[in-house]
Amino acid sequence: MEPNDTPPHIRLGLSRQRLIAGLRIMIASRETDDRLWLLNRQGLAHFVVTAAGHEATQLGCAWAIRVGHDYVIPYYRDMTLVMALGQSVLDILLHAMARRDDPSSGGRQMFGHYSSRRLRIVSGSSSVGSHLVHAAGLGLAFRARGEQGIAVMGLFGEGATAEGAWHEGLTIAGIHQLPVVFVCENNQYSISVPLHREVPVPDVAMKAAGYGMQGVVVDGNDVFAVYEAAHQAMERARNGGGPTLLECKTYRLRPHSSADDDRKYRSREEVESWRARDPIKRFEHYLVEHGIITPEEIEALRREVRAEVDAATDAAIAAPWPSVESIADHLYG
Amino acid sequence: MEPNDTPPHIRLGLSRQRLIAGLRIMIASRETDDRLWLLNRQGLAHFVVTAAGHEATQLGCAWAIRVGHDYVIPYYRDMTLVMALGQSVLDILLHAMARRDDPSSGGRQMFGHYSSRRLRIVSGSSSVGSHLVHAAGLGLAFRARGEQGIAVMGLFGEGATAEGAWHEGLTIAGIHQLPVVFVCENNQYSISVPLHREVPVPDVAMKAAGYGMQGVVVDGNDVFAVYEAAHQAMERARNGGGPTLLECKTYRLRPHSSADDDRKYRSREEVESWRARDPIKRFEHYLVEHGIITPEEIEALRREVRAEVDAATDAAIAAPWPSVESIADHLYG
Amino acid sequence: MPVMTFIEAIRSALHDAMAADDRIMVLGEDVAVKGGVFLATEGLLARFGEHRVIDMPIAECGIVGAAIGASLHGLLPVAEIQFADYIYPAIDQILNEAARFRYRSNGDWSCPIVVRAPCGAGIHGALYHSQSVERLFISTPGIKVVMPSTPFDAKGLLIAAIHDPDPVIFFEHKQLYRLVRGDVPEGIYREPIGKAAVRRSGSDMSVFSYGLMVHHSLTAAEELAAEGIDVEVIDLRTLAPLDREAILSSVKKTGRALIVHEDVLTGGIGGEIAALIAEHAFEYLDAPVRRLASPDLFATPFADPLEEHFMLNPQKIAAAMRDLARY
Amino acid sequence: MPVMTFIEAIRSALHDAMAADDRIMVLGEDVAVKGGVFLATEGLLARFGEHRVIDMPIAECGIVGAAIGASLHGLLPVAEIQFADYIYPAIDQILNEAARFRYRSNGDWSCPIVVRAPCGAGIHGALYHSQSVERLFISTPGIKVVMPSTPFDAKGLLIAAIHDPDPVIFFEHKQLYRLVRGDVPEGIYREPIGKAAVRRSGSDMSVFSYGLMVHHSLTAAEELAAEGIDVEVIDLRTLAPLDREAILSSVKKTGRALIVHEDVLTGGIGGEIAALIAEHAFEYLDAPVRRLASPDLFATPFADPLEEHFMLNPQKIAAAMRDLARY
Ligand SMILES: Cc1ncc(C[n+]2csc(CCOP(=O)(O)OP(=O)(O)O)c2C)c(N)n1
Ligand SMILES: Cc1ncc(C[n+]2csc(CCOP(=O)(O)OP(=O)(O)O)c2C)c(N)n1
Ligand SMILES: [Mg+2]
Ligand SMILES: [Mg+2]
Repeated sequence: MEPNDTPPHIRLGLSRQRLIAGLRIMIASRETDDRLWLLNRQGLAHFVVTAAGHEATQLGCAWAIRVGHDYVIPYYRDMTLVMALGQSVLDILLHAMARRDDPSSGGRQMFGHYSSRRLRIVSGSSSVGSHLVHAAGLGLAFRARGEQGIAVMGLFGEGATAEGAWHEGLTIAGIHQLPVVFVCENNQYSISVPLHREVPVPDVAMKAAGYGMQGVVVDGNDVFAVYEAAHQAMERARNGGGPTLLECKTYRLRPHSSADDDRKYRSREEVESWRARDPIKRFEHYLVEHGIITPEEIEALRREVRAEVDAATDAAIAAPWPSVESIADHLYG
Repeated sequence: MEPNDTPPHIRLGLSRQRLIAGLRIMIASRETDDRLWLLNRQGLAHFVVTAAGHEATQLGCAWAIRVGHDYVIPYYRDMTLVMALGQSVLDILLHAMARRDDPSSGGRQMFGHYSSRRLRIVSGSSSVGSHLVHAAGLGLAFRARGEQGIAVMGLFGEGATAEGAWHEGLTIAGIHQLPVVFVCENNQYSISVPLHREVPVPDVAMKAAGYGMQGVVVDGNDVFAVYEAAHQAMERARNGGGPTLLECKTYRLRPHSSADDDRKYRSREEVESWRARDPIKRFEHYLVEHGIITPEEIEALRREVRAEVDAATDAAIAAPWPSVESIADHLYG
Repeated sequence: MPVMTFIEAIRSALHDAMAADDRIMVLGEDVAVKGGVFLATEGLLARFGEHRVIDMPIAECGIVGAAIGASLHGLLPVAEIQFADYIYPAIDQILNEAARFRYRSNGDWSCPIVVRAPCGAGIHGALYHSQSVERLFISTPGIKVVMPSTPFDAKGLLIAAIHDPDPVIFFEHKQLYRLVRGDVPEGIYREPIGKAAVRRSGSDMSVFSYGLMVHHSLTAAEELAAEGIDVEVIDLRTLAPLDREAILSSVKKTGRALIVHEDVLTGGIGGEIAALIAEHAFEYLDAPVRRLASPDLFATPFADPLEEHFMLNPQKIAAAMRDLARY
Repeated sequence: MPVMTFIEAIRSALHDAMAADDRIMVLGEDVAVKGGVFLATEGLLARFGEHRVIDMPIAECGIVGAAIGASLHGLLPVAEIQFADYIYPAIDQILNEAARFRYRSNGDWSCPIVVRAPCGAGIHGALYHSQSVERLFISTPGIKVVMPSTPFDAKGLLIAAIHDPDPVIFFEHKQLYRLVRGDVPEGIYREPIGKAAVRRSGSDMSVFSYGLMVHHSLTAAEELAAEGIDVEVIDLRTLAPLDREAILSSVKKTGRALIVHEDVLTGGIGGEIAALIAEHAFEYLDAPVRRLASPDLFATPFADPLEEHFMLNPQKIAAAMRDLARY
């Protein structure tokens, strides 16, 4: 560890270019999120599940992934993550509007089900917790093939940790000390159910003790803290050091999805208090403070992203639907 | 806690009568176990799953139960336990030989599936780990009815702790701090699979940390240690203090079941080393040493039990089968 | 009599039943504070308290398993699975546990639970929020499967299910929730489990259906009536045990049978019904038994044109009716 | 050609396939050190090592889920569920995950796994060691279901299943393991998935069966032959997708159909087959389509007389054949 007064981006070796690219992803994610809610109200996107508030967690995790080399098993909230891994705003909008060229599912899956074999982003269902067993299986596969240096990152909400499937994934990874980093995006609610009714312990990371793996808690709104912990965990995994359960504490700034009304279960004060801790504002502030970017440059970036989102929106709306003739394609190989 | 030199039975307030009754149960269980293997070889009992080696764990647990008041959710290895709760040798043999008057299932379930509504022994399937969710549900039921002072004891092998259902049962019990004592009879193998391939941690009790409950490890071959821990846990549960995960370390002295050959996966030295720690011998030794019983009295007890087992064997063999007309009874209420 | 939507009828059943019998409890994901993602359980928490209306962690096996456990102590739990698509992790508890408690204990224990699960497509739910899964539950003895099509039945059958001595899986088609309205009595009443209902009496063919498809079949039958073909529409209501009597007597009268369901064709309940008819009404048949179902996919894709293509509708049903009438 | 028992054929398939292709791995409870509770995987650990032959914790969802995960990286995992009775906790992974990977990713990913599961009654397994559960797996598109009846097929179909691009559920009737013997080639060969086999050609009626019941049906058919009734016995071998062609062409020839399976009657695969016949061979039928299955219980009770009463056998099958012939 280096002394505390070294700014984290220097300590972590994050270049100016990488930081600004990261900020751009965060902004693009939030702007796309905004646009999706609008499209939803317009009847053009039937379903939105928000990433707003989770951007630092997801960007920090994405930075720790070797794209196309490590496997990533995301969940429905990981829009920032997959954008950082290489899905474009247009890809996201094609997915949300279920167009033929949606790279994740060709218009078959509901929004939020990211997939790309090329990027090694594994296709998921909507069933929370059911995907971590796949992460363990990948780890067994590397071992069977004698391949070293690849890690798997599996992500999920804290609510998912109650599922039996989640437990079995961690159990197998723990027994075999597989190269898997389990990332919990703990936003303190599973839809409406608050933490103390979904998880029996104050920190999800406390569960690690039962699986023979390290548990780590970080501030999920601090992109550097997340990156540092995720990077260490991924490196440990790649080097045969076994699995980690990494808990990123954060908050979603919007309702669970376009089908949810969060006023029933969260006070406006609580939501506002977290808005004040918006991870994008925080990252911008840091970058400005450390002279990496100016407020004007950020504004320019935001304008640029907005133009990209506008163009992508038009392109996605104009994009073709999948053909009805294709409805049964790919049921069997 | 009282000073260490007080003999445990005194410290724990176990009367001579209770101790001798307990010894009788242990002996009856082992003698019945012996008999079952014999009946199996004779083709009279199609299936045996042994309790040999687990007697101290199960008797210690049984002592902590208020029979007919607390609920007990056993697993297939709990013959000593259910005998201590009130099932007779004949009951066990009727069950093993699938006779009409088998109190557990009327001849429907394989041996080892104990049940009695009167004794609040809950019927189980053979699926390991699937029953702990029922324990949690009972806890919720007491709360819904405003009933206090009842506890549930759910028992299982350490292998079962890998199952998703097990995790969900403990999760619910932990979240709601339900009056359930989860007892793990850790005999270090799930059939042939050794501990380090079935459980990711050295002590099953370490898993408690992830469920917001206390984890306790005891020597499962020490009936006093088991009773003390089980009693405390049950009392805590009855008094609103929440659930416990109690791990009793023990060993089965025979193959998993009559269908198993344990020579493939356990060295004879290992088995012998545990035979030397036979919990019944150990209990007998203690009782003799503390002047509670004499070796001669033990021999007399054993003869008495053998006579009971002989008589029960004859009675069970002569007992009627269930009628084929009854085959579809009780499918629906 | 008040007019209610389907979802209001469900809510009314829960309110009235819980008020009348304090053994009833409700448990599931988001059922308490939020009142359920479809608001089926709205108001229950305020009225009956957090010990009888319980927000559960995301653990379907745990939810059903806890319901089973509570029922062993004499309670009448109503578990909600948020979407039928997520019932799979609870299948072990439903088919291997709840269904068998009474049988395996030779009558000593029983499991009077209800598992409610919203199902069905047509609301842009795609592969994991629009499945029909009833086929997986009709073949294991010991449980009952109910799927109402009207608000009246929704309430009456749900109350009957709660008081039924056996585990009941209660499927609610999500598209019905706000689509259909009807008279629903206040207070407690029960519709019989195991009995089909004749929704339209006719002489030329029998259509067997349930849930949303009953409504589409009725619309189609009206269309056919205008063409001079008189279709009988039977609402099965209970899928296990099937009302064999009603099925066979209808087909013996009409000589033609069409089974319509949203669940997959291959291995769907239509096969069982067709087999019953083929075996027990063979000599009465004037035409092959026909089945009309969604395409053999596991659920609808998300894209609008694909979803539309996937869904059965009155036109497709009318076409199948015409085809059968012409045979 | 060596003569093998059924279980030897399974073992031979695993040995030969693993030797020929190092992408194949085996995982399950007790499969490595012990070699499986039925010894199906005996010798694999010593030969292929602990990274390809893995003793798993008791976690069926995890076992199948790990197989899925491994397949995503290009491996060909063969997961064992120790008894079909314990497959329920894995149903979510099988039906909701494995079956859908290819479809939901529009062809990008796939899941070429095999799930082996010993099933069936008659070996004193009672309610939880003797279930037939194939009915639960035939109705979800995207997976295939195979159930061989001979050692030759056991090996050839298992190898085909391992190399099949889709997830295959492979049921093995426990009673067959040591009951039947037959010629089994050494080395690699594949029997086609999706194709039924005519085990006995006949003109008076078609019997459709699979697994253990094929043998009982053949015995019964010989009995009937002595009475002058010529029975065709079709071994379905693959239950999903069904060989519709073989089913329909046989029944068109004989005009009579009897379906025999050990799985439950109501909701069993017999319904699907009967429905296919009733719809697509209606005009060829000289008699109602009949189904013969175990009683509608979820499995056999333990007591000997009840187990005997539960099991189908050649006598019961012969009686059903006679009955149908007489119609
Ligand atoms: C198996 C399963 N059960 C229920 C649901 C319905 N559901 C969708 S999201 C959600 C809450 C998930 O909460 P959490 O895991 O904390 O993730 P978050 O949405 O908060 O990021 C629920 C219950 C589901 N998708 N899958
Ligand atoms: C769900 C399920 N999977 C597999 C089995 C098969 N099986 C029976 S006992 C057993 C081992 C259980 O080990 P453990 O839980 O440690 O209990 P022990 O037998 O050692 O007392 C297994 C795998 C089962 N009964 N249930
Ligand atoms: Mg959350
Ligand atoms: Mg054990």
